[in-house]
Amino acid sequence: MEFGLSEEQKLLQDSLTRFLKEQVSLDHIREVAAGESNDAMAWSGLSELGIPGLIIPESHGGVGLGMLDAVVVAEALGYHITPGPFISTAVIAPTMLMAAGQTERLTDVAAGQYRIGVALSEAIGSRLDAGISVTDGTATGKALFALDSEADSYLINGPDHSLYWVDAGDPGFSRKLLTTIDKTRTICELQLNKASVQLVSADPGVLLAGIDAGRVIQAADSLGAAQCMLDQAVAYSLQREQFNRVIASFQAVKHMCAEMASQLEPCRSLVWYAGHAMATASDDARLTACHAKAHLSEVAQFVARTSTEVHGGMGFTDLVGLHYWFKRIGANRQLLGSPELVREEAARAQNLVA
Amino acid sequence: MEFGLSEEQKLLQDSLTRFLKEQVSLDHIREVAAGESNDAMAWSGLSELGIPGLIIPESHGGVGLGMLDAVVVAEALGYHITPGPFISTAVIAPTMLMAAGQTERLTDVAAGQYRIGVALSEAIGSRLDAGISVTDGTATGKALFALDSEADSYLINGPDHSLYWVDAGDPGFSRKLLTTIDKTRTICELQLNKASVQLVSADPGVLLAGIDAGRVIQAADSLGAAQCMLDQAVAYSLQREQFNRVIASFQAVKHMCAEMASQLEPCRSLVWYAGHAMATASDDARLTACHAKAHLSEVAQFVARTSTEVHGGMGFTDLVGLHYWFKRIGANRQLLGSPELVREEAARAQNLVA
Amino acid sequence: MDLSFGPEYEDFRDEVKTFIKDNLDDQPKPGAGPKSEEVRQWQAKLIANGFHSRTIPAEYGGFGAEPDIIKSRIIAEEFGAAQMNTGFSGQGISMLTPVLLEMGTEAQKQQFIKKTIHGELIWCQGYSEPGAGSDLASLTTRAELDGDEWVINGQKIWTSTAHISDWIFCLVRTEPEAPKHQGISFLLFEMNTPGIDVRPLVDMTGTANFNEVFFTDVRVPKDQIVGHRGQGWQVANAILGHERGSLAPPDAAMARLNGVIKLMQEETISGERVIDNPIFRDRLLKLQGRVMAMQYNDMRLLSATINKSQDTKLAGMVVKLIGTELRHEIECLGIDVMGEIGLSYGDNPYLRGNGSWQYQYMYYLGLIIGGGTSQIQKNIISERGLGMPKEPKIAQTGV
Amino acid sequence: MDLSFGPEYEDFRDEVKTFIKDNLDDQPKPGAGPKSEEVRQWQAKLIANGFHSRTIPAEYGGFGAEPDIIKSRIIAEEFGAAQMNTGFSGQGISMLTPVLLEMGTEAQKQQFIKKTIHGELIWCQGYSEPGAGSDLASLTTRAELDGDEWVINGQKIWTSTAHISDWIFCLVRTEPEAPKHQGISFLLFEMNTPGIDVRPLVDMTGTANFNEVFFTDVRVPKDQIVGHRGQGWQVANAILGHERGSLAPPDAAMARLNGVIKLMQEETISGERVIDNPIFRDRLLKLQGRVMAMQYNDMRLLSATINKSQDTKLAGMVVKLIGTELRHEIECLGIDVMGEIGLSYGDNPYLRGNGSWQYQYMYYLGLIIGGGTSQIQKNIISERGLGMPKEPKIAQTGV
Repeated sequence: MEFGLSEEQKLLQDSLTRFLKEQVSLDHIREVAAGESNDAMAWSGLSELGIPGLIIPESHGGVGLGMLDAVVVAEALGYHITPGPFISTAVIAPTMLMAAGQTERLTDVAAGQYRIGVALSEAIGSRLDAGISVTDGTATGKALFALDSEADSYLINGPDHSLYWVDAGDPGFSRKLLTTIDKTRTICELQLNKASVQLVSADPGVLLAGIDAGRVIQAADSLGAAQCMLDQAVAYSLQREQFNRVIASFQAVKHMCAEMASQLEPCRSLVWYAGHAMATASDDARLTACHAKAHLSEVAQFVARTSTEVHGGMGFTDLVGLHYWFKRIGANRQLLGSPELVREEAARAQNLVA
Repeated sequence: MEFGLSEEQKLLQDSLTRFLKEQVSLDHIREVAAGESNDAMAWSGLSELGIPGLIIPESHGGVGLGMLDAVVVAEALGYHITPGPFISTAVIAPTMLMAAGQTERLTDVAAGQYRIGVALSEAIGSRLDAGISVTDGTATGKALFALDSEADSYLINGPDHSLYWVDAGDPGFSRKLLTTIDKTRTICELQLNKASVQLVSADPGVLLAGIDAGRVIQAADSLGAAQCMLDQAVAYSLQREQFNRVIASFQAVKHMCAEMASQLEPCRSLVWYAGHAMATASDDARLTACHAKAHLSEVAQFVARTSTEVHGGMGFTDLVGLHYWFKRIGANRQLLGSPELVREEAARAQNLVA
Repeated sequence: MDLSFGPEYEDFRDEVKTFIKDNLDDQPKPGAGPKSEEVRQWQAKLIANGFHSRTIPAEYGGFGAEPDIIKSRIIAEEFGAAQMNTGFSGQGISMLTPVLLEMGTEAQKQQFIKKTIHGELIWCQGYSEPGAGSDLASLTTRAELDGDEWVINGQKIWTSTAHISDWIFCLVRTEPEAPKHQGISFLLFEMNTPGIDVRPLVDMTGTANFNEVFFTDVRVPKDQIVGHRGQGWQVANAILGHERGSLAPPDAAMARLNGVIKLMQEETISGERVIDNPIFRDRLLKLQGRVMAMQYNDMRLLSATINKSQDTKLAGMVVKLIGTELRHEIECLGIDVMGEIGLSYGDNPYLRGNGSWQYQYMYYLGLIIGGGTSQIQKNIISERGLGMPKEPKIAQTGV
Repeated sequence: MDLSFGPEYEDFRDEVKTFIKDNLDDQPKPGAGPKSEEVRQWQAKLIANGFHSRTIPAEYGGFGAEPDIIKSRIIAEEFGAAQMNTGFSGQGISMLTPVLLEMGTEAQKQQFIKKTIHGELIWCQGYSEPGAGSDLASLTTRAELDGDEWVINGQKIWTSTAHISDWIFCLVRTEPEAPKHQGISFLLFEMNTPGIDVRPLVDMTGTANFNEVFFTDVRVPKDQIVGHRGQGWQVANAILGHERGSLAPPDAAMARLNGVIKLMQEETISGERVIDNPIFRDRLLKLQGRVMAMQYNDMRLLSATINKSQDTKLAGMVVKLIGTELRHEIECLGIDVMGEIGLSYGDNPYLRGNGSWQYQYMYYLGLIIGGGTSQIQKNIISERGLGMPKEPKIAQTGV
């Protein structure tokens, strides 16, 4: 019996963290946020480490690991608010394609040479009446909040929770970057005008597997980002002096940090378990994916705010850059379903809704 | 322009408080809770002060004051968790009877010689399928959670938000005390078996006026009780020493008290305004009654818990008796609609519900 | 309780309304610069009619009326309802002018007040420093007397209008040997003095709402001091309290909450209006009750400025703490009901309310911290409001 | 990650199940007194089969197995699932026995352990005092040596089984001149010693869950001390940590939460099941996510007792703080979904769950405070968990 990370998983986390510490500095985040750089540098470095193919079978050039490993990676990426399409290209898309048995492009994905974006928002709660209709192999309509504005192709939620594939080079395809508060990852709107699409699967289970995987990864990302904000708060409080004392010696500051730690620490187990449940196709995989996503949305928001408060005015400025973490956490809260909607799905998953 | 209590209202509060301090001691509360005494002593003392007739017109032997005065009284009664049927006999029943123009028994009420209980729960949210049906001047069924188990008669919610009057001496009438956590006031179940009833009003507005008035009074009662718990917490923290300091000097304890005060102090204005709005039949009387009730339910609960925590283990014991306040606040939260239900009514009152 | 202002005030309200109606078209056009002729004339007209600088004595360029908080409120209400231009604001007007009236020399009053209220002098405030936030009195920017001049070195932060200001009122340490509260002086000097470097301070909203200001051998005439040497802390504190409550006015919170209602009625999730989602609606209603409580609390405070016998000490102390928290939560609900749309920022075509939801959500987190953090507010409430003891003196430094 | 216990343990689980099946009918009848023959025989059988006192050496009356936390858990799970009588519990078994094993003399081990685990000696714990709660080390109950006897005077509180105990293990001040942590001794004595007065302490639930114990010239043989004079604080602390996490086990929280679900499915408001009210349902789901997190946190802690390389320091520290809070909130939801019915207590005919909702709601508020208040827990988490400094020493007393 072992609830925790294996030695291999710890090694993976360590090597990844070494890379991120060196390459994905706050200065780099600033450049990306300012539009002076993009996610290509981080993504190519991650590709060298095999991250895009993490859960892709070795037979397709991947590393052949599972969702818990992806969680471990996401936690580290979130800690360093790493730019790039990990969640879509490396997790959601392979999960859905493997579930649908459509594995032909996975080798390119694993090599880091092909990015697949995903557009699943309409399956969760359609805004502005977005959605696509499909006739005779062509699709028309729009999909909002697609993850990754630089992808080579997209998997799109179609009618009745079906899943379609569209190439970004198709003449009937266009996309528009949607600027958000979080500059470390991109979302966009897809517009299809009789674009050629390919049916990936008509089984709603395929789509749901992708959403579940995405939610677990978001939860892990928020866990990592929140952990970093907590660590930064403690470190700052230990060096910042007011009233001739480090502020870490004030009970109010101590208790703010203790509350962050108390709420965050059990989240680690929840997120790990959700990854494990999905990796082992456990009956409660769906339920725990929902809870991981919803609960981390709330806890990470609390940590983001409280850490900022511990930093005082400095936390509000761009000088320490804390806000990049704050915004990453904020984006994770809203994407793939805000907590209220996701909890309602969790209720449905256990037949609590009439 | 004057937002606050008038000199007369302050005098009323002062004289009432003097009486309560002397007569309604913690020892007396203990006796009542233990069943060794009942609310007769407090009620007869309050009757001498004219409290039962507070809002009854002078033409009927009352004092002829309004709902804001009743709020002032309720705040003081709540502060001292005074036993007795003030809310039902002195406020809800007269409000409804005056609205219906049925004033014949008000003189006896004003004299403190006649108690009218109220059974309105089924109008808010019926539990256990309770409710009465009326045929040819007789009623059958049961009404749960009627306020005051010692009343001489009851006003009962009937079909379609009508209001009926039943005499406690009627052969078809029986009642059963429902023991609750709060021993300072009584609730009971009314069972009607072809009991003679008298229609007070078929106008739902009459019933709603009674519910609104009751809610404002509950809010004021909780305000007073919570204020007392805050005062007790501060006083206790100033004398209790741990680690060679009064615990009031610990920032954690200071901030707990500051949070109680910060949440509670604006409630005073909300409750006063709700009383004023009802007294002046303002358009927002219904909305503010709902908000006063719901908001005070939440804030007073927070104060009740936090004050207990400041008291440490002593707060949990019967030795300081703090729990009588805790339970009074708990009862106010549930009676006449728990906060979730009441907020939904507030939403309806401003047409926010489809 | 009497919530009407009475006939005298209703007459006054009519006067204000008439002025507004008659002058709606004379307002400066949007975008008119602060030093433009039309803006100056408008400012002069507002003062001449008592709608700005109402209680500043006429000899210093004001309207010279007796203080009347209700008239001030009526003006604010009517100008607000009509979205009428209310003239110049800023820290020179809200903070320095009262200081000068109370503690300035006659020469200083003559020199500064009229020009300030007429918008001819724009001021910034130099209080906070990177190392002196909650513990403001530990500030280290120093001024040493060299002949007839102060020589100033150090750094200020959170200086909101430094880049457009003509002058600064500034706290500096002049008596380094004195206890920290007694070694500070309150100086006034021009922002174009050599040695001043203003650098914009970008915050989490992406905007430079504030600046850092660096002083290197800045030379300032000796007499540009308000009060005596070492008296600066008292001078500043005479008005610091004014700032706090005004950071979170409940009427503005209610306006934003009504904006959330509108959002909830307009936005849909899978075709269902958000307002019809009971969970979001309950969050809304919870906030509405809390905002209402703060609105009536505000009326109580207003009333107490007229009737001094009302005890509203605590009611006033909690406004900043609760008000900023409430705003942060209201803006958060605004974001949440929009779901992914709520993430929009910058040039996103689905931006709602011109991006104000995200902006204010972050800005109010800044205000939870600024102007006395929530932790400092709780210290104040417990100590001055509830009579609990101050933090005990420590025997040795923290760690 | 591997959540199965493996074949060896599945075999063990089968053994436990077999024992349970074979002995279901031999359990003591409900209401059998603690000193009755059937209870004693049952206890002896549990020990003989390794289902109680499993790791206590056989020479002191235990089963003498190696510690194996998974086997212990399997026993707890299977006994729990079958609602099988688990034998004696109490502070003598959970707290004193480990102390004696670690710090008692051979004579003390011989004298006490076997009888204690067999239920022949019932113990109570004398630690807290009215003036020594969070600051336990400031306790003032004193013991003075008079010839060969300690003479004890003072008062204890929160002594949960004092009225039915044979003996007490008690912290007393024996060296009044020493620093407070170094002046305490750990004494053992009989509760029927003259001079001991036990008074029930009624709490907010209306039950006397605890007692006060008064000592007036209580004379105790000199050698009834564990460890040396002045060493009592270390003796007690060797085991104090054990108590905390166990106050709020997450599996029990989940069981209660499932009870709320059942309530919500059964209770109706105007004919609508409460579970169909989205606002209550969302409160439920929020709690469910938090309880799940604590359940997996618990599995992580269990796993870390096997695999020492896992770092779970913080995960263990937060259990008491979060667990008691969660229970309080779960019970509150149980009350809220019942509306007025939720107020029922005592002989109310509409009582649900035998009154447990209100009882536990209050009892868990007591546990938020007891066993180290939430404020003390946060101190510990920030200091020992996050490396933040201790409260600085103060120069003078508070006020």
